[in-house]
Amino acid sequence: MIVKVRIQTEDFDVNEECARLADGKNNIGAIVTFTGLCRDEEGRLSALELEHYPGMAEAKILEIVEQAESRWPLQGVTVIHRVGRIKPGANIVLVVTASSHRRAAFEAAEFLMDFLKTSAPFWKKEHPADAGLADANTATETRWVSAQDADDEATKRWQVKE
Amino acid sequence: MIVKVRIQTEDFDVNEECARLADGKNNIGAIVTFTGLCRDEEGRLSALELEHYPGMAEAKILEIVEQAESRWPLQGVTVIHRVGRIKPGANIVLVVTASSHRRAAFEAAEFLMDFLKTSAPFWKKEHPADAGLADANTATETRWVSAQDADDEATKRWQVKE
Amino acid sequence: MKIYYFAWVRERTGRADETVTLPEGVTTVAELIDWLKTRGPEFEFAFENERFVRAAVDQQLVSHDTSLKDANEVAFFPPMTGG
Amino acid sequence: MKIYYFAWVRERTGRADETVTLPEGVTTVAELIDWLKTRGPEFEFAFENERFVRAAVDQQLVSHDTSLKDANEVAFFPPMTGG
Repeated sequence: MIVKVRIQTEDFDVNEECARLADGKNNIGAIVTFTGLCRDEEGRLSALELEHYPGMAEAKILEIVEQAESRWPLQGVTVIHRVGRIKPGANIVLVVTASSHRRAAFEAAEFLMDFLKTSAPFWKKEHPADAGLADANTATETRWVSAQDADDEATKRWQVKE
Repeated sequence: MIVKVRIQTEDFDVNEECARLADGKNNIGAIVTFTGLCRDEEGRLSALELEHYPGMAEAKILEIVEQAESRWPLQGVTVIHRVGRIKPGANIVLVVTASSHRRAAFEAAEFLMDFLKTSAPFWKKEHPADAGLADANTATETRWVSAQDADDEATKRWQVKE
Repeated sequence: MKIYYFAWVRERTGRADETVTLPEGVTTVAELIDWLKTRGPEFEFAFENERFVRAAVDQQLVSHDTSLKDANEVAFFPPMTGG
Repeated sequence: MKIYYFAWVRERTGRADETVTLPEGVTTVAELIDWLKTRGPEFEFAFENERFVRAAVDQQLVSHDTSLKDANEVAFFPPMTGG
Protein backbone atom coordinates (compact mmCIF):
# COMPACT_ATOMS: atom_id res chain seq x y z
CA MET A 1 0.00 0.00 0.00
CA ILE A 2 1.17 3.54 -0.77
CA VAL A 3 1.13 5.67 2.38
CA LYS A 4 1.90 9.36 2.58
CA VAL A 5 1.65 11.33 5.82
CA ARG A 6 2.59 14.99 5.91
CA ILE A 7 2.31 17.75 8.48
CA GLN A 8 2.89 21.07 6.78
CA THR A 9 2.03 24.75 6.81
CA GLU A 10 1.43 24.84 3.03
CA ASP A 11 -1.91 24.17 1.40
CA PHE A 12 -2.56 20.97 -0.59
CA ASP A 13 -4.12 20.18 -3.96
CA VAL A 14 -6.83 17.51 -3.77
CA ASN A 15 -6.61 16.56 -7.44
CA GLU A 16 -2.83 16.18 -7.27
CA GLU A 17 -3.10 13.88 -4.26
CA CYS A 18 -5.78 11.75 -5.96
CA ALA A 19 -3.69 11.52 -9.13
CA ARG A 20 -0.61 10.53 -7.12
CA LEU A 21 -2.45 7.57 -5.57
CA ALA A 22 -3.94 6.47 -8.90
CA ASP A 23 -0.76 7.02 -10.91
CA GLY A 24 0.33 3.95 -12.87
CA LYS A 25 -2.33 1.78 -11.22
CA ASN A 26 -5.22 0.30 -13.17
CA ASN A 27 -6.95 -1.58 -10.38
CA ILE A 28 -8.19 1.31 -8.24
CA GLY A 29 -11.95 1.63 -8.56
CA ALA A 30 -12.64 4.24 -5.91
CA ILE A 31 -10.91 7.25 -4.41
CA VAL A 32 -12.53 9.07 -1.50
CA THR A 33 -11.22 12.36 -0.18
CA PHE A 34 -12.16 14.26 2.93
CA THR A 35 -11.16 17.90 3.22
CA GLY A 36 -11.65 19.65 6.56
CA LEU A 37 -11.94 23.43 6.24
CA CYS A 38 -11.75 26.32 8.67
CA ARG A 39 -15.24 27.73 9.42
CA ASP A 40 -15.69 31.31 10.58
CA GLU A 41 -18.39 30.28 13.11
CA GLU A 42 -20.87 32.91 11.94
CA GLY A 43 -18.19 35.56 11.59
CA ARG A 44 -16.88 35.02 15.11
CA LEU A 45 -13.48 33.76 13.91
CA SER A 46 -10.65 35.53 12.12
CA ALA A 47 -8.39 32.47 12.09
CA LEU A 48 -7.54 29.14 13.63
CA GLU A 49 -4.05 28.39 14.87
CA LEU A 50 -2.98 24.77 14.77
CA GLU A 51 -0.29 23.36 17.02
CA HIS A 52 1.05 19.80 16.98
CA TYR A 53 3.48 17.51 18.77
CA PRO A 54 6.21 16.92 16.18
CA GLY A 55 7.23 13.30 15.95
CA MET A 56 4.29 11.92 17.90
CA ALA A 57 1.79 13.45 15.46
CA GLU A 58 3.32 11.70 12.44
CA ALA A 59 3.74 8.42 14.36
CA LYS A 60 0.15 8.50 15.62
CA ILE A 61 -1.27 9.16 12.16
CA LEU A 62 0.77 6.26 10.73
CA GLU A 63 -0.59 4.05 13.52
CA ILE A 64 -4.19 5.02 12.61
CA VAL A 65 -3.43 4.41 8.92
CA GLU A 66 -2.10 0.93 9.77
CA GLN A 67 -5.29 0.18 11.68
CA ALA A 68 -7.34 1.23 8.65
CA GLU A 69 -5.16 -0.91 6.39
CA SER A 70 -5.79 -3.96 8.58
CA ARG A 71 -9.56 -3.43 8.42
CA TRP A 72 -10.16 -2.53 4.77
CA PRO A 73 -8.58 -3.60 1.46
CA LEU A 74 -6.82 -0.32 0.64
CA GLN A 75 -4.37 0.46 -2.12
CA GLY A 76 -3.30 3.86 -0.90
CA VAL A 77 -3.81 6.37 1.90
CA THR A 78 -2.71 10.00 2.09
CA VAL A 79 -3.09 12.18 5.17
CA ILE A 80 -2.01 15.82 5.11
CA HIS A 81 -2.57 17.94 8.21
CA ARG A 82 -1.77 21.63 8.09
CA VAL A 83 -0.43 23.55 11.10
CA GLY A 84 0.04 27.24 11.83
CA ARG A 85 -2.46 30.01 11.22
CA ILE A 86 -5.40 29.12 8.95
CA LYS A 87 -8.05 31.56 7.72
CA PRO A 88 -11.79 30.79 7.41
CA GLY A 89 -12.50 29.02 4.14
CA ALA A 90 -9.00 27.54 3.95
CA ASN A 91 -8.10 23.85 4.12
CA ILE A 92 -7.01 22.24 7.41
CA VAL A 93 -6.79 18.52 6.74
CA LEU A 94 -6.95 16.09 3.83
CA VAL A 95 -7.54 12.34 3.93
CA VAL A 96 -7.45 10.33 0.70
CA THR A 97 -8.23 6.61 0.49
CA ALA A 98 -7.95 4.44 -2.61
CA SER A 99 -9.46 0.98 -2.97
CA SER A 100 -10.92 -1.39 -5.53
CA HIS A 101 -14.26 -1.00 -3.78
CA ARG A 102 -16.16 2.13 -2.94
CA ARG A 103 -17.47 1.01 0.45
CA ALA A 104 -13.93 0.29 1.71
CA ALA A 105 -12.70 3.70 0.52
CA PHE A 106 -15.63 5.51 2.19
CA GLU A 107 -15.44 3.64 5.49
CA ALA A 108 -11.66 3.92 5.79
CA ALA A 109 -11.75 7.68 5.14
CA GLU A 110 -14.43 8.18 7.78
CA PHE A 111 -12.54 5.97 10.25
CA LEU A 112 -9.31 7.92 9.67
CA MET A 113 -11.04 11.26 10.24
CA ASP A 114 -12.78 10.10 13.41
CA PHE A 115 -9.49 8.95 14.92
CA LEU A 116 -7.49 11.94 13.68
CA LYS A 117 -9.91 14.18 15.57
CA THR A 118 -9.47 12.39 18.88
CA SER A 119 -6.14 10.55 18.83
CA ALA A 120 -3.59 12.62 16.94
CA PRO A 121 -1.78 15.31 18.95
CA PHE A 122 -3.07 18.49 17.32
CA TRP A 123 -4.70 21.45 19.03
CA LYS A 124 -6.77 24.28 17.62
CA LYS A 125 -6.85 27.81 18.97
CA GLU A 126 -9.51 30.27 17.83
CA HIS A 127 -8.59 33.86 17.05
CA PRO A 128 -11.70 36.05 17.38
CA ALA A 129 -12.77 38.27 14.50
CA ASP A 130 -12.67 41.49 16.55
CA ALA A 131 -9.37 40.99 18.38
CA GLY A 132 -7.51 43.31 16.07
CA LEU A 133 -10.17 46.01 16.17
CA ALA A 134 -10.66 46.49 19.92
CA ASP A 135 -7.91 47.74 22.20
CA ALA A 136 -5.81 45.30 24.19
CA ASN A 137 -8.00 45.44 27.30
CA THR A 138 -11.36 44.86 25.68
CA ALA A 139 -10.35 42.52 22.88
CA THR A 140 -12.08 39.17 22.97
CA GLU A 141 -9.51 36.62 24.00
CA THR A 142 -8.21 33.80 21.93
CA ARG A 143 -9.62 30.45 23.01
CA TRP A 144 -8.44 26.86 22.75
CA VAL A 145 -11.06 24.66 21.12
CA SER A 146 -12.48 22.10 23.55
CA ALA A 147 -12.63 18.42 22.69
CA GLN A 148 -16.12 17.44 21.56
CA ASP A 149 -18.02 14.56 23.13
CA ALA A 150 -19.51 13.93 19.68
CA ASP A 151 -16.02 13.23 18.35
CA ASP A 152 -15.35 10.70 21.11
CA GLU A 153 -18.70 9.08 20.34
CA ALA A 154 -17.78 8.96 16.65
CA THR A 155 -14.69 6.88 17.37
CA LYS A 156 -16.64 4.39 19.47
CA ARG A 157 -18.69 3.09 16.56
CA TRP A 158 -15.52 1.60 15.04
CA GLN A 159 -14.96 -0.70 18.01
CA VAL A 160 -14.79 -4.28 16.82
CA LYS A 161 -17.39 -6.42 18.50
CA GLU A 162 -15.79 -9.53 20.01
CA MET B 1 -27.65 24.90 -1.90
CA ILE B 2 -25.28 24.98 -4.87
CA VAL B 3 -25.99 22.08 -7.22
CA LYS B 4 -24.03 21.18 -10.33
CA VAL B 5 -24.83 18.14 -12.44
CA ARG B 6 -22.86 17.45 -15.63
CA ILE B 7 -22.70 14.60 -18.06
CA GLN B 8 -19.65 15.02 -20.25
CA THR B 9 -16.96 13.22 -22.20
CA GLU B 10 -14.16 15.39 -20.78
CA ASP B 11 -12.26 14.58 -17.60
CA PHE B 12 -12.76 16.59 -14.40
CA ASP B 13 -10.44 18.18 -11.84
CA VAL B 14 -11.27 17.19 -8.26
CA ASN B 15 -9.53 20.17 -6.69
CA GLU B 16 -11.29 22.61 -9.00
CA GLU B 17 -14.70 21.15 -8.10
CA CYS B 18 -13.93 21.30 -4.36
CA ALA B 19 -12.74 24.90 -4.67
CA ARG B 20 -15.87 25.84 -6.63
CA LEU B 21 -18.15 24.58 -3.81
CA ALA B 22 -16.07 26.28 -1.10
CA ASP B 23 -15.56 29.54 -3.01
CA GLY B 24 -16.62 32.60 -1.04
CA LYS B 25 -18.12 30.49 1.75
CA ASN B 26 -16.71 30.47 5.23
CA ASN B 27 -19.13 28.06 6.87
CA ILE B 28 -18.24 24.81 5.09
CA GLY B 29 -16.40 22.50 7.45
CA ALA B 30 -16.23 19.36 5.35
CA ILE B 31 -15.94 18.43 1.69
CA VAL B 32 -16.09 14.78 0.68
CA THR B 33 -15.33 13.62 -2.84
CA PHE B 34 -15.84 10.25 -4.43
CA THR B 35 -14.06 9.48 -7.68
CA GLY B 36 -14.96 6.27 -9.51
CA LEU B 37 -12.21 5.05 -11.81
CA CYS B 38 -12.03 2.52 -14.63
CA ARG B 39 -10.31 -0.69 -13.49
CA ASP B 40 -8.59 -2.98 -15.97
CA GLU B 41 -9.93 -6.12 -14.21
CA GLU B 42 -6.50 -7.78 -14.03
CA GLY B 43 -5.57 -6.69 -17.52
CA ARG B 44 -8.75 -8.12 -19.05
CA LEU B 45 -10.03 -4.68 -20.10
CA SER B 46 -8.77 -2.20 -22.67
CA ALA B 47 -11.58 0.30 -22.07
CA LEU B 48 -15.09 0.88 -20.81
CA GLU B 49 -17.69 2.52 -22.98
CA LEU B 50 -20.36 4.49 -21.18
CA GLU B 51 -23.77 5.16 -22.66
CA HIS B 52 -26.53 7.24 -21.09
CA TYR B 53 -30.13 8.34 -21.67
CA PRO B 54 -29.81 12.10 -22.32
CA GLY B 55 -32.37 14.13 -20.44
CA MET B 56 -33.47 11.36 -18.11
CA ALA B 57 -29.91 10.91 -16.78
CA GLU B 58 -29.61 14.57 -15.72
CA ALA B 59 -33.16 14.59 -14.29
CA LYS B 60 -32.60 11.39 -12.34
CA ILE B 61 -29.33 12.64 -10.85
CA LEU B 62 -31.04 15.90 -9.80
CA GLU B 63 -33.80 13.84 -8.18
CA ILE B 64 -31.22 11.83 -6.19
CA VAL B 65 -29.44 15.06 -5.20
CA GLU B 66 -32.76 16.49 -3.95
CA GLN B 67 -33.32 13.38 -1.86
CA ALA B 68 -29.85 13.80 -0.34
CA GLU B 69 -30.55 17.47 0.33
CA SER B 70 -33.73 16.58 2.22
CA ARG B 71 -31.87 14.08 4.42
CA TRP B 72 -28.64 15.90 5.26
CA PRO B 73 -27.71 19.55 5.89
CA LEU B 74 -25.73 20.14 2.70
CA GLN B 75 -24.29 23.36 1.33
CA GLY B 76 -23.31 22.07 -2.07
CA VAL B 77 -23.37 18.98 -4.27
CA THR B 78 -21.56 18.34 -7.54
CA VAL B 79 -22.06 15.26 -9.69
CA ILE B 80 -20.08 14.77 -12.89
CA HIS B 81 -20.55 11.57 -14.87
CA ARG B 82 -18.41 10.93 -17.90
CA VAL B 83 -19.66 9.08 -20.97
CA GLY B 84 -17.94 7.66 -24.03
CA ARG B 85 -14.79 5.54 -24.10
CA ILE B 86 -12.78 5.50 -20.86
CA LYS B 87 -9.39 3.81 -20.41
CA PRO B 88 -8.28 1.88 -17.30
CA GLY B 89 -6.97 4.25 -14.65
CA ALA B 90 -9.13 7.13 -15.92
CA ASN B 91 -11.96 8.82 -14.06
CA ILE B 92 -15.60 7.81 -14.63
CA VAL B 93 -17.64 9.66 -12.03
CA LEU B 94 -17.21 12.37 -9.41
CA VAL B 95 -19.47 13.17 -6.47
CA VAL B 96 -18.64 16.13 -4.21
CA THR B 97 -20.61 17.02 -1.08
CA ALA B 98 -20.06 20.05 1.13
CA SER B 99 -21.49 20.48 4.62
CA SER B 100 -20.77 22.10 7.97
CA HIS B 101 -20.43 18.61 9.41
CA ARG B 102 -18.26 15.76 8.28
CA ARG B 103 -20.75 12.97 8.94
CA ALA B 104 -23.36 14.62 6.72
CA ALA B 105 -20.84 15.08 3.90
CA PHE B 106 -19.69 11.44 4.12
CA GLU B 107 -23.16 9.93 4.32
CA ALA B 108 -24.59 12.06 1.52
CA ALA B 109 -21.70 11.18 -0.81
CA GLU B 110 -22.14 7.49 -0.14
CA PHE B 111 -25.91 7.75 -0.59
CA LEU B 112 -25.48 9.58 -3.91
CA MET B 113 -23.05 6.96 -5.22
CA ASP B 114 -25.26 4.04 -4.18
CA PHE B 115 -28.24 5.51 -6.02
CA LEU B 116 -26.24 6.66 -9.05
CA LYS B 117 -25.12 3.05 -9.53
CA THR B 118 -28.64 1.64 -9.55
CA SER B 119 -31.05 4.45 -10.49
CA ALA B 120 -29.40 6.69 -13.06
CA PRO B 121 -29.68 5.57 -16.70
CA PHE B 122 -26.05 4.80 -17.55
CA TRP B 123 -24.69 1.57 -19.00
CA LYS B 124 -21.14 0.27 -19.16
CA LYS B 125 -19.72 -1.89 -21.90
CA GLU B 126 -16.39 -3.64 -21.49
CA HIS B 127 -13.91 -3.69 -24.33
CA PRO B 128 -11.55 -6.65 -23.85
CA ALA B 129 -7.81 -6.08 -23.81
CA ASP B 130 -7.07 -8.46 -26.67
CA ALA B 131 -9.82 -7.39 -29.06
CA GLY B 132 -7.42 -5.26 -31.06
CA LEU B 133 -4.75 -7.93 -31.27
CA ALA B 134 -6.74 -10.90 -32.50
CA ASP B 135 -8.44 -10.92 -35.87
CA ALA B 136 -12.09 -10.05 -36.17
CA ASN B 137 -13.29 -13.65 -35.95
CA THR B 138 -11.41 -14.73 -32.84
CA ALA B 139 -11.47 -11.48 -30.86
CA THR B 140 -13.07 -11.71 -27.45
CA GLU B 141 -16.39 -9.95 -27.67
CA THR B 142 -17.31 -6.76 -25.96
CA ARG B 143 -19.66 -7.31 -23.04
CA TRP B 144 -22.27 -5.19 -21.29
CA VAL B 145 -21.63 -5.01 -17.56
CA SER B 146 -24.37 -6.74 -15.56
CA ALA B 147 -26.09 -5.03 -12.69
CA GLN B 148 -24.68 -6.18 -9.36
CA ASP B 149 -26.87 -7.54 -6.59
CA ALA B 150 -24.43 -5.91 -4.16
CA ASP B 151 -25.29 -2.51 -5.60
CA ASP B 152 -29.02 -3.13 -5.12
CA GLU B 153 -28.31 -4.21 -1.56
CA ALA B 154 -26.27 -1.03 -1.00
CA THR B 155 -29.25 1.16 -1.84
CA LYS B 156 -31.53 -0.71 0.56
CA ARG B 157 -29.65 0.41 3.66
CA TRP B 158 -30.81 3.99 2.99
CA GLN B 159 -34.46 3.08 3.31
CA VAL B 160 -36.07 5.21 5.97
CA LYS B 161 -37.62 3.10 8.70
CA GLU B 162 -41.21 4.13 9.39
CA MET C 1 -44.85 8.08 -30.05
CA LYS C 2 -41.06 8.07 -29.76
CA ILE C 3 -39.28 4.92 -28.62
CA TYR C 4 -35.65 4.84 -27.48
CA TYR C 5 -33.46 1.78 -27.02
CA PHE C 6 -30.27 1.75 -24.98
CA ALA C 7 -27.27 -0.54 -24.39
CA TRP C 8 -27.84 -4.16 -25.46
CA VAL C 9 -31.53 -3.51 -26.15
CA ARG C 10 -30.36 -0.95 -28.73
CA GLU C 11 -27.79 -3.35 -30.16
CA ARG C 12 -30.33 -6.17 -30.44
CA THR C 13 -33.09 -4.11 -32.03
CA GLY C 14 -30.51 -2.53 -34.31
CA ARG C 15 -31.80 0.98 -33.71
CA ALA C 16 -31.35 3.77 -31.16
CA ASP C 17 -34.82 5.26 -31.62
CA GLU C 18 -37.88 5.27 -33.82
CA THR C 19 -41.27 6.93 -34.06
CA VAL C 20 -44.28 4.61 -34.05
CA THR C 21 -48.04 4.93 -34.12
CA LEU C 22 -49.50 2.65 -31.50
CA PRO C 23 -51.97 0.15 -32.99
CA GLU C 24 -55.42 -0.22 -31.48
CA GLY C 25 -55.34 -2.27 -28.27
CA VAL C 26 -51.80 -1.36 -27.22
CA THR C 27 -52.36 0.58 -24.01
CA THR C 28 -49.60 -0.57 -21.61
CA VAL C 29 -45.85 -1.05 -21.69
CA ALA C 30 -46.33 -4.84 -21.66
CA GLU C 31 -48.67 -4.65 -24.64
CA LEU C 32 -46.17 -2.42 -26.45
CA ILE C 33 -43.47 -5.04 -25.90
CA ASP C 34 -45.79 -7.78 -27.19
CA TRP C 35 -46.51 -5.75 -30.30
CA LEU C 36 -42.83 -4.85 -30.90
CA LYS C 37 -41.97 -8.58 -30.75
CA THR C 38 -44.29 -9.21 -33.69
CA ARG C 39 -42.20 -6.82 -35.82
CA GLY C 40 -39.26 -9.14 -36.37
CA PRO C 41 -36.66 -11.47 -34.87
CA GLU C 42 -34.46 -8.56 -33.75
CA PHE C 43 -37.28 -7.44 -31.45
CA GLU C 44 -37.99 -10.97 -30.28
CA PHE C 45 -34.28 -11.22 -29.41
CA ALA C 46 -34.23 -7.87 -27.59
CA PHE C 47 -37.24 -8.75 -25.47
CA GLU C 48 -36.65 -12.52 -25.08
CA ASN C 49 -36.23 -12.06 -21.33
CA GLU C 50 -38.69 -9.28 -20.70
CA ARG C 51 -37.99 -9.14 -16.99
CA PHE C 52 -34.41 -7.98 -17.74
CA VAL C 53 -35.69 -5.05 -19.78
CA ARG C 54 -36.46 -1.88 -17.84
CA ALA C 55 -38.94 0.64 -19.22
CA ALA C 56 -39.24 4.40 -18.78
CA VAL C 57 -42.31 6.39 -19.82
CA ASP C 58 -41.56 10.07 -20.35
CA GLN C 59 -38.23 9.53 -18.58
CA GLN C 60 -39.77 7.96 -15.46
CA LEU C 61 -38.84 4.39 -14.66
CA VAL C 62 -42.08 2.34 -14.62
CA SER C 63 -43.32 -1.23 -14.28
CA HIS C 64 -44.48 -3.06 -17.39
CA ASP C 65 -48.16 -2.80 -16.44
CA THR C 66 -48.00 0.99 -16.70
CA SER C 67 -50.44 2.73 -19.03
CA LEU C 68 -49.18 4.51 -22.14
CA LYS C 69 -51.99 7.07 -22.01
CA ASP C 70 -50.59 10.55 -22.86
CA ALA C 71 -47.06 9.11 -23.19
CA ASN C 72 -44.76 10.97 -25.57
CA GLU C 73 -41.64 8.91 -25.08
CA VAL C 74 -40.95 5.32 -24.07
CA ALA C 75 -37.48 3.90 -23.51
CA PHE C 76 -36.24 0.32 -23.09
CA PHE C 77 -32.91 -0.59 -21.53
CA PRO C 78 -31.12 -3.09 -19.26
CA PRO C 79 -30.69 -2.52 -15.51
CA MET C 80 -28.49 0.52 -14.98
CA THR C 81 -24.78 0.09 -14.39
CA GLY C 82 -23.48 3.63 -14.03
CA GLY C 83 -21.35 5.23 -11.36
CA MET D 1 14.44 13.90 31.25
CA LYS D 2 12.84 16.13 28.64
CA ILE D 3 9.38 17.56 29.29
CA TYR D 4 7.19 19.12 26.59
CA TYR D 5 4.10 21.25 27.10
CA PHE D 6 1.51 21.91 24.39
CA ALA D 7 -1.49 24.23 23.80
CA TRP D 8 -2.89 25.79 26.99
CA VAL D 9 -0.62 23.68 29.20
CA ARG D 10 2.32 25.35 27.42
CA GLU D 11 0.75 28.79 27.76
CA ARG D 12 0.08 28.31 31.48
CA THR D 13 3.50 26.90 32.36
CA GLY D 14 5.06 29.60 30.21
CA ARG D 15 7.40 27.18 28.47
CA ALA D 16 7.35 24.79 25.52
CA ASP D 17 9.91 22.37 26.93
CA GLU D 18 12.54 21.92 29.61
CA THR D 19 15.05 19.33 30.78
CA VAL D 20 14.66 18.18 34.39
CA THR D 21 16.35 15.70 36.70
CA LEU D 22 13.66 13.73 38.48
CA PRO D 23 13.97 13.99 42.28
CA GLU D 24 14.05 10.83 44.41
CA GLY D 25 10.54 9.39 44.85
CA VAL D 26 9.09 10.64 41.54
CA THR D 27 8.41 7.40 39.65
CA THR D 28 5.04 7.92 37.91
CA VAL D 29 3.36 10.56 35.76
CA ALA D 30 1.08 11.52 38.68
CA GLU D 31 4.08 11.97 40.98
CA LEU D 32 5.79 14.08 38.31
CA ILE D 33 2.71 16.33 38.15
CA ASP D 34 2.68 16.65 41.96
CA TRP D 35 6.34 17.63 41.95
CA LEU D 36 5.90 20.10 39.03
CA LYS D 37 3.10 21.81 40.98
CA THR D 38 5.54 22.55 43.82
CA ARG D 39 7.70 24.56 41.41
CA GLY D 40 5.48 27.62 41.19
CA PRO D 41 1.98 29.05 40.65
CA GLU D 42 2.28 28.73 36.84
CA PHE D 43 2.55 24.93 37.27
CA GLU D 44 -0.24 24.87 39.85
CA PHE D 45 -2.37 26.73 37.30
CA ALA D 46 -1.44 24.40 34.42
CA PHE D 47 -2.30 21.28 36.43
CA GLU D 48 -5.19 22.64 38.52
CA ASN D 49 -7.57 20.21 36.80
CA GLU D 50 -5.29 17.24 36.33
CA ARG D 51 -7.93 15.10 34.70
CA PHE D 52 -8.04 17.52 31.75
CA VAL D 53 -4.32 17.12 31.17
CA ARG D 54 -3.26 14.24 28.93
CA ALA D 55 0.21 12.75 29.27
CA ALA D 56 2.45 11.00 26.76
CA VAL D 57 5.57 9.06 27.73
CA ASP D 58 8.01 8.66 24.86
CA GLN D 59 5.23 9.79 22.51
CA GLN D 60 2.74 7.17 23.69
CA LEU D 61 -0.46 8.41 25.31
CA VAL D 62 -0.57 6.98 28.85
CA SER D 63 -2.65 7.16 32.03
CA HIS D 64 -1.32 9.16 34.97
CA ASP D 65 -0.40 6.05 36.97
CA THR D 66 2.17 5.04 34.33
CA SER D 67 5.77 4.50 35.43
CA LEU D 68 8.50 6.85 34.26
CA LYS D 69 11.13 4.09 34.34
CA ASP D 70 13.39 4.43 31.27
CA ALA D 71 11.36 7.39 30.02
CA ASN D 72 13.29 9.89 27.87
CA GLU D 73 10.47 12.26 27.08
CA VAL D 74 7.22 13.21 28.80
CA ALA D 75 4.60 15.53 27.29
CA PHE D 76 1.57 17.24 28.81
CA PHE D 77 -1.32 18.62 26.75
CA PRO D 78 -5.11 19.07 26.63
CA PRO D 79 -7.43 16.58 24.86
CA MET D 80 -6.63 16.59 21.14
CA THR D 81 -8.69 18.74 18.79
CA GLY D 82 -7.13 18.12 15.39
CA GLY D 83 -8.66 17.14 12.09
